[in-house]
Amino acid sequence: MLDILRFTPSEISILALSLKVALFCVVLILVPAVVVAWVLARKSFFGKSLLDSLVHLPLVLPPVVPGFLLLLLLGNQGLIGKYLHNIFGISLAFTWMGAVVASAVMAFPLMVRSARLAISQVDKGLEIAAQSLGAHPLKVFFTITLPLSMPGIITGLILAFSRSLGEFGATITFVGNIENETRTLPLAIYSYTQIPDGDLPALRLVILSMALALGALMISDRLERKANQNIGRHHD
Amino acid sequence: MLDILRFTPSEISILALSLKVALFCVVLILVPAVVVAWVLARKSFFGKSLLDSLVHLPLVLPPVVPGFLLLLLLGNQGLIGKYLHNIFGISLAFTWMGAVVASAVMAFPLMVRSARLAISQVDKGLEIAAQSLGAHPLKVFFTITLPLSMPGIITGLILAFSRSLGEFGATITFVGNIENETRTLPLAIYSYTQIPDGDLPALRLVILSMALALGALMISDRLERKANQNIGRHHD
Amino acid sequence: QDKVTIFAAASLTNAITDIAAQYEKEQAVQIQTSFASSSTLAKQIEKGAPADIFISADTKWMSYLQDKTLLKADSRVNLLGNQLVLIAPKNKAFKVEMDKSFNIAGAFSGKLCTGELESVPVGIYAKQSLKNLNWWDTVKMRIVGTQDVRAALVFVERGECDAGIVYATDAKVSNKVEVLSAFPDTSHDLIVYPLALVKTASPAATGFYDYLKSEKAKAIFIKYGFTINLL
Amino acid sequence: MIEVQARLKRKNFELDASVQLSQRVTAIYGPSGAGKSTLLSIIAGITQPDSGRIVIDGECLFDSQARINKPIHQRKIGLVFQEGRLFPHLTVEHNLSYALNFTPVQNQQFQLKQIVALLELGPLLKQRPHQLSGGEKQRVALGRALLSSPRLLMLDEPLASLDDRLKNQILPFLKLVSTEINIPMIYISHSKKEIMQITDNLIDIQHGKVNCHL
Amino acid sequence: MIEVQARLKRKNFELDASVQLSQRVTAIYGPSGAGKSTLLSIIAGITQPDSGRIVIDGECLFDSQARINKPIHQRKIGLVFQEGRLFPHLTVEHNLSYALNFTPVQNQQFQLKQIVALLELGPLLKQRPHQLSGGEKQRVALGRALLSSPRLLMLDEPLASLDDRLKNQILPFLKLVSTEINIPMIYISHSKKEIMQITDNLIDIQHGKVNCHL
Ligand SMILES: Nc1ncnc2c1ncn2[C@@H]1O[C@H](COP(=O)(O)OP(=O)(O)OP(=O)(O)O)[C@@H](O)[C@H]1O
Ligand SMILES: Nc1ncnc2c1ncn2[C@@H]1O[C@H](COP(=O)(O)OP(=O)(O)OP(=O)(O)O)[C@@H](O)[C@H]1O
Ligand code: MOO
Ligand SMILES: [Mg+2]
Ligand SMILES: [Mg+2]
Repeated sequence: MLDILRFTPSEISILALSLKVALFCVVLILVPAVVVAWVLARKSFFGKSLLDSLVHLPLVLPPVVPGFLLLLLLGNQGLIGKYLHNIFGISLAFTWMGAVVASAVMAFPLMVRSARLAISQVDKGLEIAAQSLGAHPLKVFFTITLPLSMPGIITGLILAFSRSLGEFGATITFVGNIENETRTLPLAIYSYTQIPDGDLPALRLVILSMALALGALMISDRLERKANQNIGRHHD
Repeated sequence: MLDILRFTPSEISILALSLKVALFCVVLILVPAVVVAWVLARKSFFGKSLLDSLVHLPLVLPPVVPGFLLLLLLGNQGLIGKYLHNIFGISLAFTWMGAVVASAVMAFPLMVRSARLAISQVDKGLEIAAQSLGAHPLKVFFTITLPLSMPGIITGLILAFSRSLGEFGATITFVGNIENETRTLPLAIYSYTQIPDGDLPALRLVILSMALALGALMISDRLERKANQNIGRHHD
Repeated sequence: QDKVTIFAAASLTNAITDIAAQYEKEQAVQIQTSFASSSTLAKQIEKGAPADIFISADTKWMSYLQDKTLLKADSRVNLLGNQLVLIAPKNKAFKVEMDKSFNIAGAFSGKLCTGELESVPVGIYAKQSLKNLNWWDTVKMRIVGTQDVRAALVFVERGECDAGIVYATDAKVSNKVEVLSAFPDTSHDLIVYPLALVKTASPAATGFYDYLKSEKAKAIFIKYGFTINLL
Repeated sequence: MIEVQARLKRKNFELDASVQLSQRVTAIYGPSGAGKSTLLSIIAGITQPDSGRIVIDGECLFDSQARINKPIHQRKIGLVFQEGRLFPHLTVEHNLSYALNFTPVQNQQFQLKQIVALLELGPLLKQRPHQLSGGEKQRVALGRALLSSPRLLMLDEPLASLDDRLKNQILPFLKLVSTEINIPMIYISHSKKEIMQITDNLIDIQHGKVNCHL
Repeated sequence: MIEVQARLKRKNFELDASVQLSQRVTAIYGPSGAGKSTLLSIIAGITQPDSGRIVIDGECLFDSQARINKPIHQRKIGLVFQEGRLFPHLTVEHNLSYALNFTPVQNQQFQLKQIVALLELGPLLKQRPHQLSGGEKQRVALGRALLSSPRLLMLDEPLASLDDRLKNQILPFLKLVSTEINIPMIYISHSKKEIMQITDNLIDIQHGKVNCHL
């Protein structure tokens, strides 16, 4: 029975690749997502709705579509990818970095929404108090707003991480299904679902995904609990 | 140029189907998601981590897997679906109601996380004050906790609605790709990607998806702004 | 009005849609279609999907159902055939010879796209051919697997891959790729699209099943590049 | 008759209280950080003491040995918190009438109108808490607690931000509440002068230590 | 020398202030809801008046006609808010030292140690705001504002929850701050007695109306 838990080196390397992609994904989107979240929570300007819906777009479309758009833009022959490739020698298409970008695009709206929610709940009275002490608005952001919205940012991170772990459509469309390079857990699982005897190996990978997610959840729960305590709120 | 915006009746009916599925989806998950969110935010009990990861699972796996599990459970021959079908005459497989269930499963974690975040940020001092006035904990939940976490619930709703609009993998696996029944916008877009010259019709549907999402976003932004004002917080 | 539901591999989307429309004009029957990958469809039928007719993109998934006796006895036929072709982006065509001595690795730069090699039918055929031609070892590191054959075609159309292996039907309809050569039919298993009636098929389904094998349907299949010689 | 025995240990602070109150109105007096609010919140059921026993009018609300611990909402103790704790999403009117929704009419000891007039809240009824001045907030909190028709009213510095005119207007009313309408009252204040106006029953709490039978 | 002219209209309230303060310490006095906190927040730059002009020591902070509106953090006005507004995620120590991070050492008018000793905050340094009593919070808020080395200190009922001993200890210090260290001060309180201890310069505000040159 427990044999199913003895994982092969190839399964472990798929796991490692998924983990790498998901971690780079959250690192990549963290700062931009928080900035966009802050802008959406606190500023009003012309074109805000547009920015808002642009951010949400990847969520609304079947993942193949963002994947295809990424190919058009960032493929080696793509509008932008051409220059990345020719000038900087960076190639996203068919590389794990491309997989990072694909899942980053899909996870971005989740991260933004959570952070935005948390930022909009921060008591402005505290920000004003900090300003009255002479803190520059940027200083206020880093010392007051950001720490107080930490629970929401952690929520965003875990959603983004999970989404990245599960990202399939955009990834396979943008970077294909290449062993040891772009074949993350979902792609490997999908491949197994396409063959008649693939149920068991697929199940093994599903278990690996769950374990990874469980680990991430446990870490994020601990962080969130701590963040809530830090701002004087308690879980129980 | 604007010809692209003159939509055919068949496109409109796909749109209507998608809207119907997404609306039923959010209605279906609203109450259970808020309950689960409350439990996760406020209670500690044995098995909480398990519940937590179970909720997140659909996010972490390639959508085909939850879709397949739904087929196993709720298909007409499925473990539960058998009884639904034989006793209540309800058939989820290959019906639009099944599409609702598929996207509900995928959207559930997003809704739960947002609501949970908001609930955990509600000032317990206010709940205690309400109790001291004689309010039963349930009363407190409905009159204090729930209204004060409304911004997060609205965020959850828009995430869930968007996710439902974009749901592809679980839907096609569970209920297939049947015109006028389960062929929602993402499935129709997929179908067009499978045929030569499908780019233009696919683009038209992408535009429809975007329009739908934009509409939903605008409504939710208005609701959220109002909710924030109601609890004494302002957007700008 | 009778309703007939057909589950067909996604690569047949156009052809089946056209044939269904034509049939509906002739008969008072409503044809309902569902297009997805063959594996998805087969598993759905296994779990009681209300399908009357199934067309798979490969023999495996049809056999999968047949082994479970979910098909109407003797209704399975090899409806269509296809060819495996090597393609390149329009302006990047290169010369190939379908020969073991040909240096395929040196003939193009960049990646070679086809369906995922272990699971997607076109990828499985491609791997067989590459092995048969002794090309496998030199190009295997450069192969990009995709979700389905259309995705492989897109990669080549966009110039992201300098070569691709797809079905002739796909290559035919794209004006952004050039067919360099067809793989010999002997280099891979026969490409067949089996058709069958599902065990629980309604009586009305037989009419459309027969129609799919008729000359009228044949014309449409041919129009989209399928071969019928296997019938 | 209120009987409280409680012990609680915090990092920098230790509470050891044993009080027995038989007077209508009792004032608790003591320096900042002495444990006044803590004692209140133990009686109300918000903070659970490490050990102790709380009995009001013969009804046991808490007993660490008998493992009795009535939940807050069943204790029927009206609280005016030091920090107000108005419901931010409700107007002043709805804050005031919050408890009326679930208090049977025959148990209602005050009418909304009566309280609004007394506390001069008329013009503010449609405002939300964040639109109130400090003193206005305190008045609303006081009115809200009164309208919950409690069997015991506990006030944590309820008049701290009120000017003399309002103080002089509300204090006699609070006295009235305690005598006429028969609601016993525990009153916290650091102002001896304020306290003297309302009662002579003073309990002094110092560094968490209090032992007093009145 | 502080010059404030401001008009502001709210639904139930209208402010029309014209004050000129040349004294070190000025007290603002008035009933609940009179507009004391509002006036303060206008001077601090938190609330923008409909029209008006604010000049401190010759520097124009706000002028509706000249469209001048200095942001809060450049006004260098220390505030003690009526509701405390301590940073909930920081310990008492970090709340106190918040401004020290970005105040050049030569501009720092107080040392942390000095303030901690004066306000008796030593044992609380590691605690977080939600673990403080009401009076403790007010002391921390006061210390935090002092440590920001402001050119003007504005206090909104800073001693409301403090007992007499602490009051009598802090009031002279506040006086000292204003005379020795040369920080002018605006002091809000509804307690005339409290105010008289610190200054004779009283400004009375009633229903938002104030017109006073001291
Ligand atoms: N949640 C808490 N955790 C730890 N210590 C606390 C907590 N709440 C209060 N304290 C500490 O307990 C002591 C008593 O606090 P309490 O609020 O009862 O004082 P108080 O008498 O009401 O003072 P004040 O008049 O200033 O409001 C204080 O030293 C305070 O720092
Ligand atoms: N954000 C707001 N929106 C609308 N009205 C407000 C707002 N803040 C205060 N008010 C009203 O403005 C008036 C003046 O309020 P302010 O806070 O200046 O009074 P105050 O003199 O400080 O009173 P107190 O001594 O009770 O704190 C009050 O009537 C109050 O209801
Ligand atoms: O069934 Mo497919 O679309 O040829 O992989
Ligand atoms: Mg207290
Ligand atoms: Mg005030």
